[in-house]
Amino acid sequence: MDFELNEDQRILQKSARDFLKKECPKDLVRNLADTDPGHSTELWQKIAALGWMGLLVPENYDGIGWSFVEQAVLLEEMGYALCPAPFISTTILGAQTLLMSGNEDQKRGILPNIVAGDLILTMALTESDGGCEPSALNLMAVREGDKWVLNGIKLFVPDALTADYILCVARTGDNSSPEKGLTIFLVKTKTKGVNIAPLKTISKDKQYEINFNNVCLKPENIIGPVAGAWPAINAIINMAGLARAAETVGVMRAVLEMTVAYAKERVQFGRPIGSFQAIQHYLADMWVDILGARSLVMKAAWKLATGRPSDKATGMAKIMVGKAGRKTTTTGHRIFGAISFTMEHDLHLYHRRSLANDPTLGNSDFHYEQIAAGLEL
Amino acid sequence: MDFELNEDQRILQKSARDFLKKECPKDLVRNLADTDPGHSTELWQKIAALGWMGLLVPENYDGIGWSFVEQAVLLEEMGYALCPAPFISTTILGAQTLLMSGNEDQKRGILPNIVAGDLILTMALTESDGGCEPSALNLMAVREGDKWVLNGIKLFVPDALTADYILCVARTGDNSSPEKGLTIFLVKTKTKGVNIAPLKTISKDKQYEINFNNVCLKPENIIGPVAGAWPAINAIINMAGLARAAETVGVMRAVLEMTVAYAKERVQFGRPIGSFQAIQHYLADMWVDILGARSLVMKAAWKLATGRPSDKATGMAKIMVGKAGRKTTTTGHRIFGAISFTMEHDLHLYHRRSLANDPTLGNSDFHYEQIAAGLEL
Amino acid sequence: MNLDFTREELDFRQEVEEFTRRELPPNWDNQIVFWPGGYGTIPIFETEFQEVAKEFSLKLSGKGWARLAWPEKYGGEASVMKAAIVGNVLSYNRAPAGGVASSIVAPSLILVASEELKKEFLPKIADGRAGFWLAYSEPNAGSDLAALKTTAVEDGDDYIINGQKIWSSGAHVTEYAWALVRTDPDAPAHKSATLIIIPNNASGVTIKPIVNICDIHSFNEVFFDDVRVPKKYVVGEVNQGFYNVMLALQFERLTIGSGSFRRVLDELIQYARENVRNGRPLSENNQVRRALVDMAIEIEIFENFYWQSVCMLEKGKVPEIEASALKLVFTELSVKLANTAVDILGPYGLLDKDSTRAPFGGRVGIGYLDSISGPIGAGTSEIQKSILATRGLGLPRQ
Amino acid sequence: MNLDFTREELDFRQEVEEFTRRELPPNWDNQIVFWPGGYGTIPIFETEFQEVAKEFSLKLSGKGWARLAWPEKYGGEASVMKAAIVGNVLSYNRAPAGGVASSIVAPSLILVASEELKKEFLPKIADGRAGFWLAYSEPNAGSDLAALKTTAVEDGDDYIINGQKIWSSGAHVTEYAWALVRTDPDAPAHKSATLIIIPNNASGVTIKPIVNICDIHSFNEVFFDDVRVPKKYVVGEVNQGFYNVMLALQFERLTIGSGSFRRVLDELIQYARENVRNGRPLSENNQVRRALVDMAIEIEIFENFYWQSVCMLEKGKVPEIEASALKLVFTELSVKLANTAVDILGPYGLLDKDSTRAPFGGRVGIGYLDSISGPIGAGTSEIQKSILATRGLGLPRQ
Repeated sequence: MDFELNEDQRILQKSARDFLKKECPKDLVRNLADTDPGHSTELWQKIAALGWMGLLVPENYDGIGWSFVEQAVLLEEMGYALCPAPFISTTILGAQTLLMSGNEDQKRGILPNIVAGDLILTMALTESDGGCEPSALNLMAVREGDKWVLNGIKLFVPDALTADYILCVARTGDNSSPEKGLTIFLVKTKTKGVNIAPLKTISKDKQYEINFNNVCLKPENIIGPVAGAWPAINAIINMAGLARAAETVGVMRAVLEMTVAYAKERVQFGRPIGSFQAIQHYLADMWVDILGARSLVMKAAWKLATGRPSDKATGMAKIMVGKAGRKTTTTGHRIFGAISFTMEHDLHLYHRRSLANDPTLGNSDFHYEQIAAGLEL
Repeated sequence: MDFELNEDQRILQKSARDFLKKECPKDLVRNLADTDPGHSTELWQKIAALGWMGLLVPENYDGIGWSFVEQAVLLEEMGYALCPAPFISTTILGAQTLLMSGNEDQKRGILPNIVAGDLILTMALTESDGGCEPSALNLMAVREGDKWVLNGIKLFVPDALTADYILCVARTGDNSSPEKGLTIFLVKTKTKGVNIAPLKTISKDKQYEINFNNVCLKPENIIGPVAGAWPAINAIINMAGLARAAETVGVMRAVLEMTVAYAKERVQFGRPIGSFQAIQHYLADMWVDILGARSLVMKAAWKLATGRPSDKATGMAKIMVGKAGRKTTTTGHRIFGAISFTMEHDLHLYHRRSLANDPTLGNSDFHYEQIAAGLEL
Repeated sequence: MNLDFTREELDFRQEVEEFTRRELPPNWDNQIVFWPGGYGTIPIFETEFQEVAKEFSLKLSGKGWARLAWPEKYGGEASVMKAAIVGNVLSYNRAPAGGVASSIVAPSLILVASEELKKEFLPKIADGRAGFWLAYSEPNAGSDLAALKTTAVEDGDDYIINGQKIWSSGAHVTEYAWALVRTDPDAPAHKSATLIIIPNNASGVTIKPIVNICDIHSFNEVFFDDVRVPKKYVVGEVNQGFYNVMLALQFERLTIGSGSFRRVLDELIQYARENVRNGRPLSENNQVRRALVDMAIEIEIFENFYWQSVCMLEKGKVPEIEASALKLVFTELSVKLANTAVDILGPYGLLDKDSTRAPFGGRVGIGYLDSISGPIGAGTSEIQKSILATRGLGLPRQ
Repeated sequence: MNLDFTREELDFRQEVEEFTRRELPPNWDNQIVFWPGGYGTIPIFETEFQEVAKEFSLKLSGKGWARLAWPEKYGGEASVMKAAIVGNVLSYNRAPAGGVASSIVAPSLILVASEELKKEFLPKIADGRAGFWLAYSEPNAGSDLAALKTTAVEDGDDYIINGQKIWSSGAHVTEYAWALVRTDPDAPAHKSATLIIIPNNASGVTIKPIVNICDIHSFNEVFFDDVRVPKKYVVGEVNQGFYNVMLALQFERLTIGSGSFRRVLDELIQYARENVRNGRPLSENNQVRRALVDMAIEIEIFENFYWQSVCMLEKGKVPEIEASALKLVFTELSVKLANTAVDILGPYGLLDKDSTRAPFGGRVGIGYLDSISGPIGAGTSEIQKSILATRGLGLPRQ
């Protein structure tokens, strides 16, 4: 048993940290947050050059073929830097879905381009219900001759405006149970009938509403089995949820660091506020939360990496980190006081991110039920 | 609008406080806790002499005819003193049920004796399920000729061994819904077939298991409508739950007082521990909880007193005070440290009581649902 | 004990409710965001709502409802209860009203100021011509007001004021600063602070906007460079500023939007009934039900504290400790309510006010951001707990 | 990174599991109460279980499992991991084992004591003949160990010891005190404390029982009146006692019943599946489901922290900060688990161990009482947080 990162992982961590410190300063984060689509092609290309997009992609599709452990290490650093890139959308929602369900042609056609930084992908899952349980997924794809026609609205699609392809989850029949009848379609963003509109969020991440209006697709646009996509979708929700959690651990670490530094400096009542017991205990709690959060994320990542059953572990990470992330950034604001309540200060950027990562890609009902099932409750 | 007690209420409060200080010292509390039935006839007679048993009983049955506001004032003092008497059992579970549902003969026959301190009553409600929702109440009373025959087991019956009469809730038919078909029987404890066994509790309150074995009762033993008792039972659960909450407020107040006194005295690291911010904030939180708890109790009591709809208010008091009581006594232990982890110290007596008052007479599911209904959820 | 309003009070409440619904601009609710207990989303501090606010405030004054709590001698009805009813109804409706002029400045003036000052300011406050902002906080004097550095030096009949204030809510939309300054640099702060009125338009006053994290300009930084203020603008006695500020705190605590908590609860309940998650109405989701009940209980407690303080003031008592408990409870409740709301809304809670899909016009997401301001503004939660522990429970100071 | 046990470790665990199930008295679980993270219900401290405990401990020793973590030189296998596996399995089964002799005293002796002391005590510890109790706390030295008053005065080849210890777990069922005493009354405590072994049967040692709130005699008050102890019983250097105690803490943190948390979770899950409330299985009650999932998550975190510390020690690293986090987490978890359990059991949670109706032999109700001892024993939660903040995060001391 060994909880420590190996040398390759530590090198990845260090290089990601150094790279992001240089290439992803807070100015860039702010600029992209305030624009639409909020994407820097330059940053994306640099990331691609580092091989990050191919980290989880096997070598035969030009990737590095590493595991979720390395992906989690990387994502913590991206969260720490608040890196504003469609990275989880592309590498998990996109590439992992293709790897899991795509046929060889589909994989060969797309994965190398993702690795090269030439294609951005996302998934259109959630609808008006706001959740991602099967019963909440009702956009219809109807077979007409040799075509499939999609009609309906998807919400909270991340990075849709930057994406080249959208993996759209649609219902194609078999209504025997909500889990049945779901199919994944690969939709080019530029396809006729695909209308994308921004859903402006206070988290300033890039989420969109997509209206599919008589979008015609061919059978080769189907990824995986017709009416049998739920197992893959479920796996993707878990992976992407874990990725968000990993990112949030980085957010939490950044907030702890900046808050500790401030508490050492800021003087009130003649002494640094960090010498007050109440502040010390807040910070100790934050730290213990971070250690706990990271331990859950890494364990789930390791289970995914080693092919062990992992739904319970990813759910635990998603739920705990979702709560702890919000608590940590909130406590950060409490310690910083009024100065952090200004747009000028950076703390709110982390506060927004920690909120955004919580209710999406498996809300707490979804993951609680999954864990409860895992506990045989 | 006036949140203050009136002069009569303040006199009651003061006299109860003085009386209990003198007549209910901790030695007595400890002695009764460690014995069975754990009842002091002497104390009970003194309480009766003060008129407490008749506080809620109208004057035409020899009572004082005061309201739930005064009852709550009194119960807070009884909780403060940890007064070990079958007071809630007799005055609420017993007398209030009779007042609400009994016929004139039944009232005249029993209420004056309760007021005089000559009769102790209780109610047998909960069964193996542990809850008090209608679906959990299944002990059967079967009509045989002009008799009713009870068979079954009741659990968590408070003060049964001291009681002269038990109001037993039984199912007499009409299975159209769980609420229907419930009837209240007045059972003399000495009746043949009534077997009472103690359920030893860590809270050291007096709870019993009663086995009704072919207990034969006459129609005049029925209190209120046959198969229509649920509304009365529901009202009694709420009143008794509120009474428990009122008692717990007193428990909390006592714990705050003793803990504040200790925090001023106990020196560690060269200063009173009450000067440490962590301790101060624990105590401030305790205090705010007590103020909040009392405000809910008094509001619910006032609603009952003035005949307003009160289920939502009593439920709020029961839920909040149940939690806050446990939190307060737990925090008390935290501040006192190891010294309070001994049998010799008094604090655990309060800790036990705050726990005992929480899950009985309407557990949180019961009251949450009741409040949710009140909120039109 | 009587926890209900009188018939007269209920009638008055209804009158205020009808007035408010009638006089608020149509669609007002969808134009503004306002989060209970937060300091960043108060509409009267926003430039774009000034016109509406002034107009509404004139109408309120016309009713005499801006000075209900003042003594009859100064045109009031000496009824804290009626003032609280007005505040409660207005805040339930998120009306652009309130402000410190009538709730803090006026009562303080009445208690400690010279007749001359009262004559000059009370009428202007009553009809909304004199708006005030609280000039207490400085960059290095937040929780620790004793670290105050802004100075007032005597010069003939005037004081010359130099220094910097911060977190100055509404300085950009009001006329006067209600300022705490140091009049004796050698004495400790609690014996050297003085309360003084500084006109915003005095020469040497510079007001710079601060945009808060809700993307709203409500705060300012204010610089005083050799600002000359006549001595007669001193409120109460010189070097008694700390005392006078503490005196005002009891009023300040009642200026909270007492009705706004219940409004959010009502809205969330309605939302839960009307919206579906995972195929079922949210109102049937046990987590949602419990969370809303928990909020209902906490709001009930808050309201009990609120009306209890009102009753104390009505009887001429000073709710000092109660005011601390009230501040602590309502700002922490603000955070819990915001967290509950985003939990219930799920991803919809992230939507900003410009989003057509946003429930409640984006109030919940922005409220989540704003809610952090409650426990850190106007005496942090930690300060309130220390006050409760030391002044209330008599624990030794650190 | 590899978070699994090796094949060899899994085999070893299975061997320990089989051993434990075989060697525990039949119906053991129903005879004892033991609450994870509490200090009041540890069976080895109870007089009535001494015979079983001694017998079990001899069998453990026979396997060599009492000294797995010791260096090979002293008969061990230098494997903290294997020792932790034994501890984990034993505590899952609530076995009467553990004790500070093998987990704290022996490693400390090995690190700092004279060869003479090692030779005298290690063999006796290994086969269970020498039991120890920790004599640190005094009536006025709880969290503040520096207030230590028990003195040791030189007298020829001996020390004469006078003073009083308290919260002495198991002093009545062991043979030796592992005592912190003051050897230099003029120096500050951290330069004047010495660690010394005091035989319980020495003349002048008086042990008085303290009954804890679980109605169990596990603690004692111990009085030393002119107790004569040979100087050779000093452990490590004179006046270095504080340092030596701190050194021992890293081991102490791993003596917790690491398996006992999961055991309770497993039992509660089974209970929820098999019992009905309000006409439905408890396992279908959303509150119960959520509460158990929350506990499962916290137990998972605790276990991560635990095995991470084990791995650090296995690599020869000192988990100082990690040990504080671990102590904080598992004792607070103890409280949460107890509260969750009583919430799930409802009124059944109140039943004492003598009640035939009590689920789990009354462990839950007694556990609720015991759980308060975790955060106040062996360095309070508040002390651990301060250690994390100052030694871990580098915040200034008060």
